[in-house]
Amino acid sequence: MSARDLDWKPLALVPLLALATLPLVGSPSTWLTLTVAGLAMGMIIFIIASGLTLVFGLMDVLNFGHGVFIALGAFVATSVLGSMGDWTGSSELWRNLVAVLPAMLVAMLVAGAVGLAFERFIVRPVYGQHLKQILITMGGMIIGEELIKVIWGPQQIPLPLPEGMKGAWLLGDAAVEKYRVVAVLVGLAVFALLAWTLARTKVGLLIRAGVQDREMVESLGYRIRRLFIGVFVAGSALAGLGGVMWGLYQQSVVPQMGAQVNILIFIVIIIGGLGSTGGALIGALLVGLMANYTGFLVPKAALFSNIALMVAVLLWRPQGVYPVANR
Amino acid sequence: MMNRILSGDRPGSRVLAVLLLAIFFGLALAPFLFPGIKALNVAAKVLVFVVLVASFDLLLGYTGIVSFAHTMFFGIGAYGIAIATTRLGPTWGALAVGTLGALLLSLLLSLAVGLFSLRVRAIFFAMITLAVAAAFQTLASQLSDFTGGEDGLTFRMPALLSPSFEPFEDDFLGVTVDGRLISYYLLFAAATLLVLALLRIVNSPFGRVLQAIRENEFRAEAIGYRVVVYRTLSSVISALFATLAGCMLAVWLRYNGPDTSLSFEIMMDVLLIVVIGGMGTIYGAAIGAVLFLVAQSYLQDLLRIGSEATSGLPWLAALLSPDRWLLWLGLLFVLSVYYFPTGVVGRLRAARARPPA
Amino acid sequence: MLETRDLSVRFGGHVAVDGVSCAFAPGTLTAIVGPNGAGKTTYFNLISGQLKASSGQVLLGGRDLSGLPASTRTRAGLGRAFQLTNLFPGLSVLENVRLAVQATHDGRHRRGLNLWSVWSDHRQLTERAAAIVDSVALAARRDAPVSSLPHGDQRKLEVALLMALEPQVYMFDEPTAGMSHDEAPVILELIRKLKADRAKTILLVEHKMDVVRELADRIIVLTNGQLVADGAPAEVIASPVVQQAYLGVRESAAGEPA
Amino acid sequence: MSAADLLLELRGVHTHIGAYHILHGVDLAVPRGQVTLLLGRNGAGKTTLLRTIMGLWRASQGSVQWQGRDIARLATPQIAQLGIAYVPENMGVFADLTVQENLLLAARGARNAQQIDGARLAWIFQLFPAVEKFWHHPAGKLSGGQKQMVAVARAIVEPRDLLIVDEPSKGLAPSIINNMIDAFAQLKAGGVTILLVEQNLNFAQRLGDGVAVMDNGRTVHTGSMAELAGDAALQRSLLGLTL
Amino acid sequence: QSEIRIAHVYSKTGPLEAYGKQTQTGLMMGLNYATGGTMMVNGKKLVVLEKDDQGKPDLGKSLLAAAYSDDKADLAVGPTSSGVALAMLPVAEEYKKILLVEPAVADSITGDKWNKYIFRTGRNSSQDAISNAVAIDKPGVTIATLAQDYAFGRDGVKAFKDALKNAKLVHEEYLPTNTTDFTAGAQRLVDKLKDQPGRKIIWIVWAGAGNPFKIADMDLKRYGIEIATGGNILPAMASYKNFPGMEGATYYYFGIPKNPVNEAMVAAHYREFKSPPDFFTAGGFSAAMAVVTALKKTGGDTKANTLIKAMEGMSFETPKGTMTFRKEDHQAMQSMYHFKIKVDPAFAWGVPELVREIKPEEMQIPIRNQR
Ligand SMILES: Nc1ncnc2c1ncn2[C@@H]1O[C@H](COP(=O)(O)OP(=O)(O)OP(=O)(O)O)[C@@H](O)[C@H]1O
Ligand SMILES: Nc1ncnc2c1ncn2[C@@H]1O[C@H](COP(=O)(O)OP(=O)(O)OP(=O)(O)O)[C@@H](O)[C@H]1O
Ligand SMILES: [Mg+2]
Ligand SMILES: [Mg+2]
Repeated sequence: MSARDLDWKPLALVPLLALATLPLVGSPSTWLTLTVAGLAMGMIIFIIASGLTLVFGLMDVLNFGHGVFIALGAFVATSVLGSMGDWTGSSELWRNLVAVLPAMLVAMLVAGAVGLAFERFIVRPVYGQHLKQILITMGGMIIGEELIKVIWGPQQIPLPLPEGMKGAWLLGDAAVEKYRVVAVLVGLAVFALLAWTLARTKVGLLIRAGVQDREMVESLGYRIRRLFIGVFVAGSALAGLGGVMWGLYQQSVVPQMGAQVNILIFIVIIIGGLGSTGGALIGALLVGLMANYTGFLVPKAALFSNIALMVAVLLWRPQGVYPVANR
Repeated sequence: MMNRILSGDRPGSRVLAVLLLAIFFGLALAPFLFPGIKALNVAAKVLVFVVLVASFDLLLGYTGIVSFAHTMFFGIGAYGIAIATTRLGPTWGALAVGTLGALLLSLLLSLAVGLFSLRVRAIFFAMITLAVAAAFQTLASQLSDFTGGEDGLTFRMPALLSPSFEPFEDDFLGVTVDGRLISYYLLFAAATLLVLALLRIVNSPFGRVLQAIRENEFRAEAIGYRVVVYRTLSSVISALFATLAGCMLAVWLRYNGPDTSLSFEIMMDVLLIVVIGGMGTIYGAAIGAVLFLVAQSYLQDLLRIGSEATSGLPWLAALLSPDRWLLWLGLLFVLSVYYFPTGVVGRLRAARARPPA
Repeated sequence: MLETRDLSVRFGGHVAVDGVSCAFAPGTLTAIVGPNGAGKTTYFNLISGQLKASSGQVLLGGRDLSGLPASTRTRAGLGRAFQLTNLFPGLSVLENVRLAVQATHDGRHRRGLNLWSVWSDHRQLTERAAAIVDSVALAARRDAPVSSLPHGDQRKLEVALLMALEPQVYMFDEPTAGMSHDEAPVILELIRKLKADRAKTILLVEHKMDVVRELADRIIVLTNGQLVADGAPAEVIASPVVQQAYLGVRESAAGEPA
Repeated sequence: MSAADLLLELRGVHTHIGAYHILHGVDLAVPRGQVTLLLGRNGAGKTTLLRTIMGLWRASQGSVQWQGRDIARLATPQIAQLGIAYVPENMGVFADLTVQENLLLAARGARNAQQIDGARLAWIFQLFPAVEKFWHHPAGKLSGGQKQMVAVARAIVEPRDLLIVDEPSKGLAPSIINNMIDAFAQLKAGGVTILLVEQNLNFAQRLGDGVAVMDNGRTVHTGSMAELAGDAALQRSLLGLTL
Repeated sequence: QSEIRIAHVYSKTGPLEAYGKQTQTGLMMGLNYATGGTMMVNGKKLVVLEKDDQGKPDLGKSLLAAAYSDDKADLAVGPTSSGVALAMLPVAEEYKKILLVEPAVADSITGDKWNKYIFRTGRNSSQDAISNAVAIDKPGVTIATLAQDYAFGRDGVKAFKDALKNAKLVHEEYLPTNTTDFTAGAQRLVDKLKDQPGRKIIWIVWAGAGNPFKIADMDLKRYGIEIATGGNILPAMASYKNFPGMEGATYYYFGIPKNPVNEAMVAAHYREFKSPPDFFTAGGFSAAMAVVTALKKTGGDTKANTLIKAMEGMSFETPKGTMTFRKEDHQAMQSMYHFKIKVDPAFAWGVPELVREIKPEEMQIPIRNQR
């Protein structure tokens, strides 16, 4: 998709949804709080789903074990941040960032490294076979979760937010949590990086081609296997980053946290259309907003808001909003 | 004669035939061969899962539809019995009402799901059913007035099937004849009939069309088969059988709750059993269910022995700890994909079919 | 009698088949020729229902088939083979053909909607299928899974499926493409036999002009989705449209790259 | 012919697919700068042979020599990087990708469409007008013949030493076949070696220098095209027809 | 028979693994303590059989049956989750053996699903809710509740509401159990509370995934809204550090009860694990104390009817002081603790400081079973 024929309709969906709910919510400050919180939540969801746009969207690997990298990232963060109490305890934001950035980096490194092994032993034998992917990655997920329990124990571990990121800024009557602003910035950075890489290099193209006909890509002289490994590792590392963000948001981590977000992130990718970073972003924002609006207007329905959203989008565009890969 | 009962679908391998016979007689004589409540519970669970998995095989192995909503129908069956007996008391009438009501609901739901499956592509459909199943589970725990919520429902069976029913003074071959034993044989009879019926269905002209659709839906339509009709029928039939499996479960457990019959975990178990056993074979369901459930039920006991034996090596002992049994289950998932890509049945049949080198 | 009236389909701005009206009488073999991308396969897709027409009608024996799904049209008597091989790869050759045979016969198995009888009991289906497999010279490969067949054999099976359907209208889309020179005659012989049965309508898309010349009773020419010529073979082949646009009787060859 | 003139040479190649033994010791010599034709009936093993050269099937025995170096154990990408372009029997067109993207992938040096060699592209457009016409369309939507054109275009979008093509003429209109013959002739003139499987003997006859005929997984005849073309008895015995 | 076999059915694995393990630790420590380290009562050895219900009701049910029947267990303790407990109740009745429920909390265990073989040392939801009500129920206080939208949450709120005498309850907010973003719910709570006079409290009862305390990040202070909640396990109380001064009532915190049993348990736990005992450790310990006290009373007789007679109305010492099995529904009556959170850098969690012990007599815990 080039700028030439940019498809603006899905882009309009987000503001449209927001505006449509304004009269329903009534109070503008409440609406603002909900909207900002929803958008920021969407960004967090986007970060945890971004790895899956690569792994599921582009590489066509139905990785049910993706969540385990999210959990792994979060647990690594507890260890890293736990050892930097001075920095997280300070209420100066820059000191907090000095603590959080290495935590993110280490989490990404560890998740990426484990991703490498995961690709080799779990995913490689089953490229192109969805059913087996489901089973074997579920197995990988279970193993990963259990290993996390062996290393960190089965109990919940607190992951307190650094002091400087606690609390909220006030916009008139509306409160905007500081952490959500941080999340928005991180999310935008991830988005920019992903979108740039996929648009500016042949990587995306090669992966899509490789999914359709691996032999042909190899016959053209590309080492598709290495590329697949690289992309899988990148996806896992992003999941690790997502885990840090999610863990900090929840302020505690449990080994099951990966499994808990699995369905959510699959929904985001499907709404977005396979392989599309922009679509995933829109999907995530819609999910985040929708959860808040329905949560405020009809809390009972909030449970099903994601599914309703997904079904509605699929009825409109059966392939998701911006399908890149045509599967 | 045998051929007719099996609908002409012979095991196709001597080892497989022996295995199947062993399973059949093992289950038929389980109360006598394997004394104890635990063993009987495992045997009963095998019976329920054979039906459940075989019904899923119809959908997955024969029609090629990946659906995660299969446990939904299983749950409907179990809840049908649970709710009916809770409301109407432990009577045969309640069992009938529960079963029929559940079948009806499954019919309607599977019709809807089946029709929807044609609108979206396969992976999307799989993911949608995943979400739908999750939503259904939440719904079941939300409607707590009806379903008992998270806590589920505990209920009683008609006198003949309740454990306190003991018609004879004396034991029979060392086994007390009680309602539990009668329930077991009711399950056994039901499982046998249902599996044979499924075998018949997959070996009918209809079953062959399903396979054709799995192989190439587009071409099946082009040679004159209305794919919508066949797919929907297949979804409905498999849902109905799953519902009956759910009823069997409820009769045996006299309890039902969202985790018991609706959880994603059960769905994964079912998937794994299909794959271990061999997709698109029906027989695989029996083999897989026995292998998996026995492994699952006794894994912790096995690990306990293992971890005690290795207590000198703390790391190994930690991994072999019975608390980490899921780790080994996960490994089973992985290894079964590695070593049984076509399942036990596929393996055995291939061994037979391979020309001498 | 098969007839299309003003049949058109557009993909976005591109009109792939553009108002084609044509009738095909039983007992004749009509060859459809035209450059690559002229719309021949698309025309077939519109007739057999793989594609929905943007406008126009398809009639068979006076019955309007427009809007009906492909399976219904097949049951109504339209049969086709595909240009790009399109089979049931995991099933054996015999089973492939049997499925097609089953799709046509009413008998006891009710076209596959019979859930309760045992498949292997329908012996006459198997016999019929085996005969068809023989007729396309695949008998030796009868139990091989289709995915292991060489390309040429898959093309033969493609034809076998069409034969098994026993339709009123046969549509062949380049049946011999990729078939070797001692195999192609088998298929051409089958088509010739069909022609002898005066009740059948046969449509043939073919790029090999010697085949067309030999088999066709009539040729129609499509270019850019439009019917541009229709008539007896010799006459059409000699026409300038065909000579230039299709056969490529050219003035100059393309230049070499720098 | 001296060994130095051989670009590719196969000796006693055996190939198994799963449990099946398909190639039973094939010998084949592909001289540099010539068009070598591979003929044979359906199921003779032609496609299997080409796939073995590309490393898509593994030779279980025998050697595949590229300019005297054994490449039988190399991975497919490495083999391709030696300077080989391959057009498979099923065309291998990426249906999801546009025609442009299909060609871009074959242009290993180019990072985007602008960097593809313009002159060469113009030449391709002239040979296969459909490639230009459907430049921005998903390749999967093209007609059978158009896909075949894309597949061949992809193989020649950058210069290669050896072009391996499996039945390029099937499904093509006569005028396009003429273009393709021209294209191959021009490539050959530019020093490119071509290994071609072809059923269309008219096509074969107009291009071929050397010929190898396969049957039942073996080469049963090798010689020059001219010799085969002039000997009707040989044709009948090998191919079951006369030219 | 020289052994007394006690089956402990609990979540050795599964989502409640961490809780279940605490119970097991407590149970073993308690048995040890109660028997003076001999593990013998009246010359009979106490044998504990561990059974892992994995948090699955159906599994718990069949394990209990197998324990009573195959393993000849004399009585059983457990399980961790209420759902499992409810499925297990009829099994005790069927086998006519005691099931001592610990720590499953659902009211209906000693309510309408109860049978005479069921005892419970753990607190029930009503005790939790009512003690919390007692702790924050003052005139002039306005309260809104935030709970999970399912039976557990709704029952808790109902019991809480019924126990309020002075405060005004203006809103009940129920959110789906899997809620992760609490903004919408918080916004509704704020809208309801912000214009109320006096002290304003959001009382939270929440168990499981999600962190409802995040609502504090929306700067509730500017409206003068406070948060209150019950106790929890130590890792979960880490987030209490954000709420110095928060009040509520808890079942147990190791620093609160002052009695020899608690001191012994804390000491033993530090000795063995270098850490204080937690919420559920105390429960397991209490269950052990109840079992041994009862067995001593019957002289080691494990017949169910004898035991029932001995246990009805029986008082026994626990880390929480004296508990008494109420005759009517076999629920152990026990103290709860009104606390106030203090932040102490020495601890990784917010430390609950005792405001006042709420004695069993102060709480009217309704009797809900039909005897
Ligand atoms: N689904 C589609 N979407 C868009 N364009 C299509 C689609 N199907 C076909 N076309 C276009 O319609 C034109 C006609 O294609 P068709 O396959 O009918 O050609 P054909 O005459 O059979 O050619 P060939 O001889 O190469 O098989 C082509 O240009 C093709 O690109
Ligand atoms: N995947 C496979 N599994 C088993 N056998 C195969 C497989 N692929 C090819 N074969 C067998 O190998 C033999 C040679 O096939 P190949 O495709 O090489 O023939 P070909 O000469 O290219 O024929 P055609 O002209 O029809 O393309 C055939 O007998 C075929 O059945
Ligand atoms: Mg065509
Ligand atoms: Mg070939």
